[in-house]
Amino acid sequence: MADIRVQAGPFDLGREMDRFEAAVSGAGAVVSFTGLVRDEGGRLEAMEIEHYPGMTERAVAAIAAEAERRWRLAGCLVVHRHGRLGPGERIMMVATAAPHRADAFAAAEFLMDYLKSRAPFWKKEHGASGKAWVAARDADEDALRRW
Amino acid sequence: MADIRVQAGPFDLGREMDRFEAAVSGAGAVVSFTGLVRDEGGRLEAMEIEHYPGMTERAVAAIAAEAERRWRLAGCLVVHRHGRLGPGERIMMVATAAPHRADAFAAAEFLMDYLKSRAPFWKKEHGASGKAWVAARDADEDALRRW
Amino acid sequence: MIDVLYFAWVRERIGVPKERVETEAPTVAALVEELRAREERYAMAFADLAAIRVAVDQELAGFDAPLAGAREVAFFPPMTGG
Amino acid sequence: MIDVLYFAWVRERIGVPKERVETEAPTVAALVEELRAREERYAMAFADLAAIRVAVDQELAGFDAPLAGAREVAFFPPMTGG
Repeated sequence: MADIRVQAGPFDLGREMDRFEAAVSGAGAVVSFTGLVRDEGGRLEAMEIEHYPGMTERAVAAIAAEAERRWRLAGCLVVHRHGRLGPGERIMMVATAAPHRADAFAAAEFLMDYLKSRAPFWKKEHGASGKAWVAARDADEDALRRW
Repeated sequence: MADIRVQAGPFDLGREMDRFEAAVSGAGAVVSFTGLVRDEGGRLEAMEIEHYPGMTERAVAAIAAEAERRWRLAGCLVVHRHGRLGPGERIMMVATAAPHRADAFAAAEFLMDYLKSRAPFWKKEHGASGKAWVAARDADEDALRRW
Repeated sequence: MIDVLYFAWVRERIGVPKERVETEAPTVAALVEELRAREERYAMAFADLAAIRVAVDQELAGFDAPLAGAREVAFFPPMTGG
Repeated sequence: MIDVLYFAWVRERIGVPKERVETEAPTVAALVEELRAREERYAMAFADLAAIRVAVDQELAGFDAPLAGAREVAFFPPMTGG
């Protein structure tokens, strides 16, 4: 069963990983992905993340359930923040655990590809020169085709 | 430049990730892999890891340099333990940071595939029914062919 | 009556995050036509439908999705999570 | 004179982790033949060369690798790191 949290506050990656690894004891392989706010060479002041409460949790749960159906996993964890974040802050994390590393890697990359383009989050950059919504990248949409 | 450590003592994954992420500020994507001692349903008492001091550091550095040549990375970190470990303990970790997640994922998986079969470590399992060296898996050797 | 939600720049153009709409529109596309006809801000927000995604009752859907029985429709740009 | 190192079950069969060997062997394969001829424990350790990997001066090498100038040769089973 996936552990999914959408929250405004920060999370402690080390504590999350310690808890996750303890919960999936028996799995030999754990993969994590952490997304960070880039500082864009100092031009970014803040990243604002909007989401769709209710749908977000449903969409992430559906994506995680699909990962658990496709690969042999011992567990997966998704934590995604919303609200206003500063440069260098962690936006989100996923972690996957599996008996074998290939499953853990594939599932983590699958989760990321789907979270990018199919979970209802939107990013707005606040910089010295103004504010702008981040545009979806064609590469992110293309990344879904391989699964 | 890769950060590489081979050590007998445990490492704190959270602290390693905090330090690594701080050192690669500017990268938006960080991937980690953690290898854990499986408990094999309670049958494993300890995992003993032997290595080849001197060659280990050289081999890991060469693998990391190759990853940094192949992908656009902001950094990579490898920590690998040796000696006697108990069930559930972390054997090793890699972390990769990159501007884009595809590079971070590919480099982390490449590092793991090469560390498995080309870095001079050997594992011996101590169980209730005796001790046995872990045999190399054909799947691990096959995994190198895709790179 | 249906709850209509807007997110990101769609919300900013329309000026509200959510409103209750009295409608008999059979599909999402028909609802969009009704909204467009209301005021300029809706016409602007829905000027390029290729740039807009839709969810009906919190599930992604197309503009041709039926609205019969739906409680909630949302309009937003392509998602940028992760 | 060359340092010869053994790891994992190769080390256990030979009984020492390291020894200095007086040899004029031109290749790793020739060194293996000399060792095999010494004592039963070497013959046992080197019974199946397909199960053994070699490093010359801490770089992976083949059994046909030359030993001229080499300071250190190591024999071990396939690696199982990670």
